Amino acid sequence: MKLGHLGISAMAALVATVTATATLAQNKGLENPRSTSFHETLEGKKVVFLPLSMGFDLTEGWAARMRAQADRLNYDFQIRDPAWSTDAGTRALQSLIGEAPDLIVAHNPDIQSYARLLAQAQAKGIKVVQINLESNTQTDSYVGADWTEIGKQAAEAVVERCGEGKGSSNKVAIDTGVPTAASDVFQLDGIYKVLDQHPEIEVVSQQATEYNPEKARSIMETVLQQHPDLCGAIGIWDNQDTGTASAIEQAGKGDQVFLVTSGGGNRVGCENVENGMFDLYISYNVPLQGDILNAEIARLLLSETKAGENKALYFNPLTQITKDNVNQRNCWTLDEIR
Amino acid sequence: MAAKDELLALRYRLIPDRLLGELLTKSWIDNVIPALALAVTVIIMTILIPGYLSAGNMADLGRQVSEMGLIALAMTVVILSGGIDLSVGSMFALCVLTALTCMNVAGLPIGVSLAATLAAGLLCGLLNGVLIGYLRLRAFITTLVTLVIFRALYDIIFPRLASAIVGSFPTSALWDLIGFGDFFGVPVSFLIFAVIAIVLHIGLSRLRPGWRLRAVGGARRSAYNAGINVKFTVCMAYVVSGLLTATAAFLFSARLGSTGADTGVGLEITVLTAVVLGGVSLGGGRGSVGNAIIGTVLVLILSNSLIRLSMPGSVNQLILGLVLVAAVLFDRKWIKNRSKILSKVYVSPTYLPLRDRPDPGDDDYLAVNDKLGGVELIGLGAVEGPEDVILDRDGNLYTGTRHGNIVRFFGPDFKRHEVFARIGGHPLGLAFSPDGDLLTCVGGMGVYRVTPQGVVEKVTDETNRSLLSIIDDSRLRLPDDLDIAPDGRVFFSEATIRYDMSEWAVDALEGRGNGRLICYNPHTGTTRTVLRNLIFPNGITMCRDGQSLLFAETWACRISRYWFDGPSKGRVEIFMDNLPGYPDNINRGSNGAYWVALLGMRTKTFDLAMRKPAFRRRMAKRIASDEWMFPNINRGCVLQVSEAGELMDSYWDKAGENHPSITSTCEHRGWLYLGGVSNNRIGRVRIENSVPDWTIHQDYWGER
Amino acid sequence: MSDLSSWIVNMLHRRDAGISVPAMDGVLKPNSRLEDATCILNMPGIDDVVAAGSKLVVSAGSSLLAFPLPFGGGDPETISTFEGAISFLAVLDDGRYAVGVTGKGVYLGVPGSFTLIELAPELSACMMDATQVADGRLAICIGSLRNPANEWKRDLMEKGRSGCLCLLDLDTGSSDIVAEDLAFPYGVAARAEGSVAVAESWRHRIVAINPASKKRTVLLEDLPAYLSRISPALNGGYWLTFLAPRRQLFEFVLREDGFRKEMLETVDSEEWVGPSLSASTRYDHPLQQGAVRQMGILKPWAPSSSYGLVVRCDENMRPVESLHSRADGALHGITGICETDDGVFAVSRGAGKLVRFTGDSAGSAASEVQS
Amino acid sequence: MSGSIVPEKSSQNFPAGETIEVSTAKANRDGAWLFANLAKSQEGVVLMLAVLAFFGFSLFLPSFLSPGNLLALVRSVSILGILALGMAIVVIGRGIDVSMIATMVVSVAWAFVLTRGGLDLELALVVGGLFALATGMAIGILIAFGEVPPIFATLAAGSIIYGLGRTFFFKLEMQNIPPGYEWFSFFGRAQIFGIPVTVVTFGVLCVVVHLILSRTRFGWLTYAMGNNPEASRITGVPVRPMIVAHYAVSAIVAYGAGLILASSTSAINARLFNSTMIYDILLVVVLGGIGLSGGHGKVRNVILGTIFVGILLNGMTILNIDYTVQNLVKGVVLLLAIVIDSLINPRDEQTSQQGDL
Repeated sequence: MKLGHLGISAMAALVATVTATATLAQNKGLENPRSTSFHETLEGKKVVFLPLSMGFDLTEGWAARMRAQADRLNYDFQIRDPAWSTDAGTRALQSLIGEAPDLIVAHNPDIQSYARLLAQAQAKGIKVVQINLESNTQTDSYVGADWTEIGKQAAEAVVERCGEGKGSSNKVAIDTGVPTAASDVFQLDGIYKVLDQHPEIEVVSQQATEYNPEKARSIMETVLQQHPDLCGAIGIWDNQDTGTASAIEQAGKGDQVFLVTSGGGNRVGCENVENGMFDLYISYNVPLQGDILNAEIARLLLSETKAGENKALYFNPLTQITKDNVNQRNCWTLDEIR
Repeated sequence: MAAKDELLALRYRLIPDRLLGELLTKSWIDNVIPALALAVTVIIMTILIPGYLSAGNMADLGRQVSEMGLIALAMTVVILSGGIDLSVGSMFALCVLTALTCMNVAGLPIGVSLAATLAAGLLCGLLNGVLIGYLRLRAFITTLVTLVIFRALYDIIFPRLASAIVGSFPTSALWDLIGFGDFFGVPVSFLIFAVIAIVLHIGLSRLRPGWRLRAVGGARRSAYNAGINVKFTVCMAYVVSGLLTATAAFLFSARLGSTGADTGVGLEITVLTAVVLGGVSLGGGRGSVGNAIIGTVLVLILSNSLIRLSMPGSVNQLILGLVLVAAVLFDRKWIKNRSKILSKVYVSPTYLPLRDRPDPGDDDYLAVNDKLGGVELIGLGAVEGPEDVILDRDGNLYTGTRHGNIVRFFGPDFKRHEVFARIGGHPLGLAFSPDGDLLTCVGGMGVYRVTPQGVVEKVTDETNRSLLSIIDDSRLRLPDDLDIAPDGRVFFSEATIRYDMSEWAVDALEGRGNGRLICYNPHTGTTRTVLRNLIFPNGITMCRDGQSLLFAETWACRISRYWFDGPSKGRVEIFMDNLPGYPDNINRGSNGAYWVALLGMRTKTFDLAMRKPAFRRRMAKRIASDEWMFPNINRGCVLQVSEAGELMDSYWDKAGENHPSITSTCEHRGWLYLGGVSNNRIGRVRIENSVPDWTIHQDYWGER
Repeated sequence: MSDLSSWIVNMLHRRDAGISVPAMDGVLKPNSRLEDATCILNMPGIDDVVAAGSKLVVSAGSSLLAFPLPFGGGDPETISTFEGAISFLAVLDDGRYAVGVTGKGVYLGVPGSFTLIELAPELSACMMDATQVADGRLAICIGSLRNPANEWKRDLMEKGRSGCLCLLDLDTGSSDIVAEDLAFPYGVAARAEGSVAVAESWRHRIVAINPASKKRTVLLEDLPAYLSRISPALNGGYWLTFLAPRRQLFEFVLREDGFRKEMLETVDSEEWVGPSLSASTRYDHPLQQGAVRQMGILKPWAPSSSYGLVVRCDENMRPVESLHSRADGALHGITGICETDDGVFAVSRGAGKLVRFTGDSAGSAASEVQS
Repeated sequence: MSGSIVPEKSSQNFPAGETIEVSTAKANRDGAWLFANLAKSQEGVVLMLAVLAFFGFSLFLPSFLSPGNLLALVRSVSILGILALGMAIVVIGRGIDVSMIATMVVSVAWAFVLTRGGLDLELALVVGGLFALATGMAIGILIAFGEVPPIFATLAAGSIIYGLGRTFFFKLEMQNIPPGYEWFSFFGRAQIFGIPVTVVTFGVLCVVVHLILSRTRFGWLTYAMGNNPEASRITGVPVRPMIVAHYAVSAIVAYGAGLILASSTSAINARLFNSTMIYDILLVVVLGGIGLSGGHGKVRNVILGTIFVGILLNGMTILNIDYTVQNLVKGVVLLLAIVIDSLINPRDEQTSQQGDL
């Protein structure tokens, strides 16, 4: 017995030594200097996100993604929340310029308000990425939807439905958000680019809802009473268009009125597609935007170029969601992307 | 025991309890709390946020303050008029729109644009003004409606111009200067704001319109009855508000060169918060430019810093809400209770040890007698409160009454009397100048001169203000007695700087050196305080050496001698100490003696109380003033004192019936005339061993 | 804010902030009836008065004086004198007098023949009043076991609680104490159901004490002045007399232990802050601000240290009428009272006067007096 | 045919129907007398305007007088009306509650969040209700015992409540009805005898509030407080508890309105708080003739105001006027109403109260 024990332990020792020597002899690969420098340069950088406001799917989604990367590459990521107030936003931006972080991710309330300040920021050497809503000044990078494209798609869909001889009529209503916001300015352009080729389509109402569903609701209610035979409606944003939709539902015209809206592809939006409140939902896929945003952030932080030296932009792909293709894959919830 | 008293004395010498009460009497105390709040916030933020006080940051703050501050001023003006203006936000938006349309769209010169913007503000303000001022609509609901209307206008016009506005940049150097420029780091917009603020402050606090505004806000009805044109004033308040808002809008547009759909939304609430936080109280009348600015800065700093600390916007809202509640709560309670607290803490007694009272029994001079028992009464019921009495060369008797007159009784029998002069305040000390003018200390007024023809003229009513006194001690509150030096200088005592004539007795409870000795120099016309911190300095009389004077410190029960001239100029030494009562006026008498009137007698219990300040403070706080323990001033006594300060004789009124309190004496041709501040009579008694034809006049100024 | 300030006040002072004295109002609304009462005898030291059959007997100093009843005016005759100050005077059912003499005890008998029942010195030092109870024994109020009767002011200032009620068996001379820790019981009167009403002066109240069960019940409290004696009224009620008024200042000093102790040690009792029997004529007696003579007059509502008050209560000790002599009056320090068919007689010890007046409810006799 | 429908429908739906009808009847009989009578109060003025507008529209707008449209009319404003009822109670008691919207959105949104968190909707709704009640009482206490002027107390309370909700209760402002509770949204869109539930609720609530104000001690005391707080306090009205009660009631009403709103739009959006809705409520109340100085005003005033606003909006809608322009008109009309009021019975310097805004 004892002997056996000895034997076993001896053998084990032998094996151990053999393997040890073997590993010593093995090739241990090369250190990748770029990886280390990548991590080193990013470490300790400061990125600040200035949204329209926190508390709705888009901003929360982007923030989640950006924070994730910040934690991964441990650079500092902060949020300044002006809570829908352009004034507070400008104040925040102004103090940011004083603070001079490495990079600002700006979400413009309209194409003008931040324009000058963003220019100032870049002049001070702060790199600026604009997300989804651009401003007059083009900055180091813009990531987000191509509103003109969304406009076109939406318009085409509506024309498809309410064009010559189709639908209850040719009447179409447009609910804009904030007239000076990029989403409106460019999307309207896109919409009309299409509609102009279809003179039969009659835009019976085009009113600003300030992203406010209640306002959207009452407007749509009004419109529906003015034009009971309304055929199509284009909304600028799913959050506000829940109001539009419910107005249509209440009027019992769910089937008659074809409602197109666009949004970040949040689960809530998808639910509304499922229960038939939205007929077409053009999603600019917030998680995707978030990832691209992250890539841009990393790129800019790494690049040697001065702020505002060369300006990039990327329009992310859009997905059209309808009752048929609505599913988990192209819808997301905050918890998933955290 | 002794050690304990030492400690007590020390504690009351070192800790100035009285300051608290004196602070509360100041009107500016209202602004102190918001200011403190501001300071605290700044400190906290500087700790929390690195580089918070950086020049750049301050410049930004300056820009923002200048915009919001102007609107806060607008709100303040309206609130001062007793109204409220909820429409500032929408007004602001409209004005911004005007400015931008002029600059960006129409491309007008900046001057024209400014004019247009102001015009827009003026119109909006005028609408409010006419509705509320002239049609007398309710401010709240009216401005609420105009808020909706202006906002609707904005919503209608804005989308039509939006793209045009954002489409183009105006090219105007001045425009950019206003927007971004600065002088030595101070933003231009802030300079503009500062100028406006200062002008407004002067207008509100120093000029008639401002006073009218406050009057209307404070008590509309009274203002109306006082003949102020209420309608016009109120209307103007709103017009001004409109103009200020327009100015703010102009600065705003210059800074951002753009406007959003939400411009000015909820601004009225932010501004209201700021203003109330600053200490402008609703219901009108109370508030200042300073308040508005403090509030604005506070709110801005708070909200900015919260964003800066990357708090969610909701937390921001939460905290601002809480702050507003706290502010209003405090404002209410403060207004309600300030006077209560004041009345509780103002009286602040201090430690005043007195040696054991000499017992009249063992001093035959002091022994209680009834020499005043048979006092002849003059003008019984005809005079009230003859504090001092004096006779002129012709033997006519003069005295002051609490009705504010100087009454003259015609000698030798003093049956007839007339009102010699009407002063207006209660004349206390009296003295004749060599040329026959009658000088008098008037309670609450100052020192006045009455010519033999009865013409009243002011001698002086103020002295140099001392630096470290919270109370404004440049005014004379309670001048008590005076005397005239050979060279014509007038030395007079002010009994206390903390209490008025009506409540002079409360000073007894304090027993602190609240009084002072003041000198008026007719040659230079200046008045200067010569001795401070005297314990109720009362009577004054010139010594015969022409270089010194005697003054009595009532609650300290002592008489001191002060040299105002000669070799030992400035020296003060005790002349008589530990008197049996409370000395009032001192006057010269025949045979080189002095008469000292004791307005009341010391009691062992009160002496004990004087050694127990805490006891007295509690007494003052807890029981009605009528019930306060008090020296026995129902019993008067007169002492005759030699040049060297020894006691020569004493005159008592045993029963205290005939002549209760004695505050002054005057010897004249063998008679001693007695005055008493709480009497309705003048007393007169024969003096044994006096010089029959002695009068003060010859004693002072020699024979004519 | 108010809460804050009150909190501060509480922090600064251990006790509650407000000091109040019951206002003289309602039935006790001040008047000048006592002041206007007709003075029938002027004698310093006069202390108590009782009606004994056909005599109105008055005690002053060490002697008893008597007027014949019905009252015809004139001067009283001295009927007997004792070696020591008379502390109380009571008439028994069998017509005998019970006379308390300070330091001795109780003398029993009729003028001319008195027999002494000795009492322990601590008891006899401060006898205040006595009355005969149902079982024939004599209920005697001992104001204080610590201070003699003439030191009542000290007892008050020491917050004296050492008084007691003792029952004296007139036959055996044995005495037993039925109630202790009384705050200076000054007056006593028999009640219908066998208990006695005792005026607990320093506690400004009247308690009913049942000699048998020793049970105490408060009959009347929160009086605005310090009680002295009680005597039955003809129509079943009681007459209460009052020694001196309560004042905020006195109550305050009573709370201020430090000050009070030092005052007791270092100051002569005449100069103390506190109640007194008569307006002091001394120049060194402290004043209260409201008592300063203005324009030669002392306001009747001035906070004086002495006051004259007589109150009549019904059989349930509810006050029904009151007579006053206010601050500007002289008839202060009432210590004795008795109602007879021809008027009510009250003793003002402060003024040394015996006065006669008629109560509201006095019968036909009263009207005769008026005429 | 349509003519016959008007009175019947209106009398069925809202008590004010009679008032309108009767007064119009009078109008036909003796216009001058009626004018003299009505012109005494702002209420009368508004009433006349309403009647004028009503007849004007029914004459010139063919589609106006259709039952469907009239329903839509009332329906579009009934939420407003419900909130206005709550506000009215507070205003009559000489207060004002601008925190209603905040209470409404936060309590309802929280209920939804709780449900999404796994709680039963029923239970969650109870919790929401309790929260609303708590906030109401807190505000009441602040005003009653803290003596803070109502406008500021509620102003601040509004942002506090909203801040609380956004910070602690829910992240997203937009809260859909949790899936699996269709009955809830159904309830919002349902109809009783062809009348939308919202309208019915409004009607019922009107009756209830009317009874409370006119038949109960609570109601009488409320008027007393509004008329003269000092006097009522002295005469023993429990002013402070009453104030607390008022704000509690308004909070609960706000919560109810929120539920109906949510169920009809199948979602609640917290951003309503930033909208001008609260002003609209005040407009309805004041327009109806309930003075902000308190002490007078009845349910019929609220109904009047609501209906008038409804008529205006609806008419303008049919006239194809922009939403923004409608706001303008709304404002101008209200302004006219109060101007006319002040012209008819002007305030005198001697009688106007100090510091009442």
